[in-house]
Amino acid sequence: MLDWLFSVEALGAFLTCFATLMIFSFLYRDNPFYKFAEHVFVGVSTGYGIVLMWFQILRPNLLDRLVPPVDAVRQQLFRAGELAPEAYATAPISMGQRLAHGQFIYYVFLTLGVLMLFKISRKFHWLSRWPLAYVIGAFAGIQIIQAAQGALVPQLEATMKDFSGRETLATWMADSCRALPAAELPTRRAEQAGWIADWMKALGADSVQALRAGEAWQTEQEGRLNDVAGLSSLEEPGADLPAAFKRMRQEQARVVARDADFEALLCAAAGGRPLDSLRLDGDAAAWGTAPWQDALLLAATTVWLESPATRQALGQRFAPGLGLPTPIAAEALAYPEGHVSLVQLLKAEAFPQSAKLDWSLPGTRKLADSLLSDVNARPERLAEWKPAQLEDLLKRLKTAGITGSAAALDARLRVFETLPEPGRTQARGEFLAFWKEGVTRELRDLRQTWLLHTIALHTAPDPLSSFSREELKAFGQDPAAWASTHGALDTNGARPAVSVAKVRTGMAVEILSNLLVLVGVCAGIFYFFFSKKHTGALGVVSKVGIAFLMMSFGASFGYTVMGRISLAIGRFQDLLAWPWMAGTALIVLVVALAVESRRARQS
Amino acid sequence: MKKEIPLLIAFLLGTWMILENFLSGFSWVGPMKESITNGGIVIMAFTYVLGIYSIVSVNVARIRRGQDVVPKVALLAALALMVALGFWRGHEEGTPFNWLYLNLYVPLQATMFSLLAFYIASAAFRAFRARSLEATLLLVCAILVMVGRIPVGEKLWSAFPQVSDWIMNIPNLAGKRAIMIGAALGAISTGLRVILGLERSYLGGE
Amino acid sequence: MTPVLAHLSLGGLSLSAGQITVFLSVVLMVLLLAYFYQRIRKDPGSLFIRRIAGIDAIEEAVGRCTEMGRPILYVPGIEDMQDIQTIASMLILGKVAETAARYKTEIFVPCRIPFVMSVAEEMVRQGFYNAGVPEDHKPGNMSFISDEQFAYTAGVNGIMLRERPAANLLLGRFFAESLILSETGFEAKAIQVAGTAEVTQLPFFIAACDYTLIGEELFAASAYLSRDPKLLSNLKATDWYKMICIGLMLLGSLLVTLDSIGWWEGASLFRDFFRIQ
Amino acid sequence: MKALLLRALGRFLALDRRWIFLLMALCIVTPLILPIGLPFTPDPAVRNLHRAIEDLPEGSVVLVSCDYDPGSKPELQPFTEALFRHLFRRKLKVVVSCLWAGAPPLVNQAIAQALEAEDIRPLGLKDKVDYVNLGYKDGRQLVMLGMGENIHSTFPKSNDGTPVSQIPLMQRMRKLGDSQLFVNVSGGSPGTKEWVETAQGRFGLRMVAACTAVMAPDNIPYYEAGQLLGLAGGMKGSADYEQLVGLPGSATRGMAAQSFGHLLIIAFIALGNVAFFMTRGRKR
Repeated sequence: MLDWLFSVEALGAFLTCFATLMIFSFLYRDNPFYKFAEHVFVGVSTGYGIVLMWFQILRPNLLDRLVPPVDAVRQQLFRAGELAPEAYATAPISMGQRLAHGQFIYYVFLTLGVLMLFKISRKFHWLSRWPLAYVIGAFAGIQIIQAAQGALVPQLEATMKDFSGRETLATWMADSCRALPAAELPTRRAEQAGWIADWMKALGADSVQALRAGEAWQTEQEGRLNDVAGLSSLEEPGADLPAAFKRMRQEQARVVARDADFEALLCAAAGGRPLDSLRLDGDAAAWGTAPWQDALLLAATTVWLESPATRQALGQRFAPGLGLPTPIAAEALAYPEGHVSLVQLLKAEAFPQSAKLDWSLPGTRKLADSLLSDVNARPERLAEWKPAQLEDLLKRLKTAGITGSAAALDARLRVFETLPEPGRTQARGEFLAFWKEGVTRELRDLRQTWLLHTIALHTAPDPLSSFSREELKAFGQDPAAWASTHGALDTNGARPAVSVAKVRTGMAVEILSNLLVLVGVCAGIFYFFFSKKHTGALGVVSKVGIAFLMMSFGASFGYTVMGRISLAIGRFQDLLAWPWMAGTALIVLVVALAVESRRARQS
Repeated sequence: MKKEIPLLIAFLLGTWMILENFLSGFSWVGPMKESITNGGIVIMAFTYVLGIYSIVSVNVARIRRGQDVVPKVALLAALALMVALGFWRGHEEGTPFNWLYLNLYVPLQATMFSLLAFYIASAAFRAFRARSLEATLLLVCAILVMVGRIPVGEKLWSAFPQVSDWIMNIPNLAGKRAIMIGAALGAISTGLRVILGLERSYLGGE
Repeated sequence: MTPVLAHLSLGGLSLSAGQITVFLSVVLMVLLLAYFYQRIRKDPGSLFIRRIAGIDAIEEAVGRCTEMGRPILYVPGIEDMQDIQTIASMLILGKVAETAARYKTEIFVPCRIPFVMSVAEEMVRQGFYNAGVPEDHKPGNMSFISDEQFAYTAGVNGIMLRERPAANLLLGRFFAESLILSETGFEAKAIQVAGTAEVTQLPFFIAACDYTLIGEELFAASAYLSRDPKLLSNLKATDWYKMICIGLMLLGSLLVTLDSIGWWEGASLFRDFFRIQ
Repeated sequence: MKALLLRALGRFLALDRRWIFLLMALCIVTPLILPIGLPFTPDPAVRNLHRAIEDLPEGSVVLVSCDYDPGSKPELQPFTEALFRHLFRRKLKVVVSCLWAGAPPLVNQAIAQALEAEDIRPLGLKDKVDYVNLGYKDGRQLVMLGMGENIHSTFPKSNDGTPVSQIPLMQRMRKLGDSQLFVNVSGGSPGTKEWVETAQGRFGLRMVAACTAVMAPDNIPYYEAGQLLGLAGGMKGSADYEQLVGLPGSATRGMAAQSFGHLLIIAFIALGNVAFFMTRGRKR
């Protein structure tokens, strides 16, 4: 304790506390301690700035360019072929050589910098205008582009909204599907599929949008069903797993049946076009971006591609992403189910050892998941796997972090059944733990709300089973509190619009919001009109404009308060980190203040 | 000459900095831009010499006159100490310079900043009055946003966060966008005025 | 709704649709400035500029300082010269200094950035020169305080309390110090005019200052104060530009909607011309 | 009676502001000493930020520009700490640069802390191979432009003085556009606004940002316009992110104090207005 008290660390802690309190003392009243701290602050900060200015700006940006460091000169000489590789580390570099390698233009900048100092001179201070003009001119140019490119044009674009509501439909729909409680799925499925189809058709959303919305919908539902089954089966360590898996299989059968509907739905949504009629050439430019690649990968793995040309193009497209040679990828797609053939390829002797799947790509993860589901659906295929290949696959899955899907879990567990006994139980246990961890992670993830929902719904009548309770705790939620609020969530709009009428309302809100933003922006701009009197119609519009401006100032104010209070919290957290130190500093300061004010009163 | 050359410099550099954005396809544009920007950095660094000159002369004059001697001496001493430590032992982690930074500069700055929480409380009580419809709108929005951003708000009414999000996403967005567009236009025209030499007062008199 | 971006290629020159628009947006401003500059030079009477209360208040404030025989405090924000708001503030400072010089009123400009201090000094020098009293210019009144934000704020507060300026002009880009400065000025009973395009600080200025210039008004102020028709033509030009912007937003929304409901396929391509990427 | 009330209100309005300060201090300190857990739901914009990182393939290079200083430490340091933990855990390569002089020590502190965490230590991450701190560079937008062209010449040396040419990680990172994600932790200017306007569009960056609460409303238009893929504002944003990453830290702990602080300010606004209008009404 004593050692610590006289350590540098303790001194630092005391200094921190004392400096903090000296500044805070200003809140009581202006006093010499505050004044002292304030002046020390100005000195320290200016000194700090000067030191950094030298080390971070003048030295690297000026000195090192005029007189390059030895290493840099060696590199240049080496590149020019004037330095042999073996002499690289030892060759002497003279000052003359270094100067010769300096960049001439920096002498100009040095001169301009020095000219700036003529400011102090009475006679030659006009010379300082040259560097002044340099900086102001250059920055005015940069600022013009910045204003046009960073603010004006993008903000104009962002205000050009679609007022039919169709453009936002796809994302909006996927979002609302996400919030549907799993228990209602079986009964609501038909209804939901119905309105998706209706709206997609009626609004002519194109195939890619349909695909994206559909994908979100599909995975959400699927994952939810599977996870529900998986969760309840894992409640007790000694649970009857085969029975649990049977239940899961039943759920999956439903999902598969729905998938068939869904594909038909997508085709319908695409206006009867088969999916492979996507304009491949036209879209090629856009494929470089991740969402596109993903969407196409998904298309390839979930939908049968009829045209050979499309398969070829797609194969070429995502071969690099998958780390596969192009012909193999194209070949894989030639089969009705691309992912199944990929499994075959992985197993084939012909598959090059060097070719590796990049399991971390989102699309590939999805691929791996479906691959496992496939194995799951046809257990007999497991026999085709060699133990080494299985292990490799498992390792890859582990690194890819494929979690959450009970189908995958099932498959993994089945895979373990094929292992010889000594390692089987352990590996199985390991994987269960791994999967639990995965679910925990996902709980913290985007889908936490509905997962929490699911847990609560499916563990009734006992509101929260031991497993879900653990999960909730891991997420930092109080299980009891959560159980009481999830009901509230249900009645407060977390539930999606499931009728066409409700969708209509949702769309109307969306359109109205867009309209409000457009009106607000235009009115706000009108407020800034200078060459017209603000009377009549313009007066009204500019009044509306100022109302919008004021509301945004209010929002800013709210956030500013939040920020300032955070800072005060931070200071008190620091003080409370060393309560004794802070206490001592406080007492010292209070006594000193009292003494000071007494002396001030006496004099 | 005293004004024409600077005006020419500003015109050429300003025009170039606009045009270079659209010429990035040419390989020589990048290095040239880099040199120009580095030059700007170097020139601005030099003005710090003027700054130090200003700060030292002002404070020394005060000390001579006997005003606030203790704090002013402390200021200059702290400045000298930081500079000496920085050049003597460097500024990396573990150096005395860094230690002073962490244990003196950091808490002083953070505390100065946090005084604002208290000022806001007093301003909230004293200055924020719903004098007009506009001011009322400002206050109502501010309160809704404040309530919506805290856990207690979520507890009081679960829709508070949504209300606050709505304010942020609709009226706030529209207001901000209007200001952004207006300010961007102002910035472009002001910048052009400087580059084209319509505004030349920054070059000083005579 | 596949994005088919227009593209311009010419030798080494390669521009996306958005970049072309950015280029055109600057060209448009140049053209508008030039057109109104010409027109107003020929016919100065064709120009009307509405009264902007906040900017008028700046002149009133200077007048009040003269009456009371107390100095003006001009705070140019805490940003470096790179920021256009600082440039705008400097231009206003030139006009304010000119008026102040005419009335023989002292003006203090504390700066956070040495470079800004240098420019401020030139601006004030020019102002005094224009007013015909270059000998009254005191370079020492433009001072560097500290480049640390709150050290600077503390220094400016000191000036407000010690020198007792009758008017505080806070024009430029401000951050957290806005409230401290305007509160202190309020306590010191100075008339305060603030102006910034920094939206987060506007509520504090609005609450604690007598007048506040919002956003673009800050940029308009120097032209407005100059009363120079050639500079005022700028405001006319930006007003027209604003009309064009509003028109573009409405047109864009219309075209996107038409495309979306299938009346005019491909119309939303228009919007792609405003996409930078 | 009326006169009495009026006088009381008048005196209330002239309340010594030190009482207000004291109340504020109590509102903040009490929940810190007696912690109260208040559950909250992460903001969608923060979730999108989290998602943007989660979706990156392993081994991607993430450029983090830490542009803040101790002044906004309580708001942003929890974010930075959680961010490094998250990035390292996801096995991403991290390059850090700073446009604020005060940032490098804070960054080093956060990196060191992340490396010591029990889930990170076994990964055996190496400086300059898995992460590198390039340190501070003055010049603001000019630095951004420079980095867009060539990081190696803008940052010739890393924070500890190693020439960039000798840093293995930097061989994959020659210009801004080489990063798969750009994270800006911003405490003011230059910060998110400047990065978006100067660099995001021009160099085609996938960008997310964490900023102080004060800046959040300014940055929302960028988020809405898709220029930012995710946005975490203020201590609440940091707390949300801590939740999503599963590392409740000082931001999460501060949320109760934040709640009471807000409520107090709201109360002050309300009381101030009520008293003001009552006294004004009577005077007429």
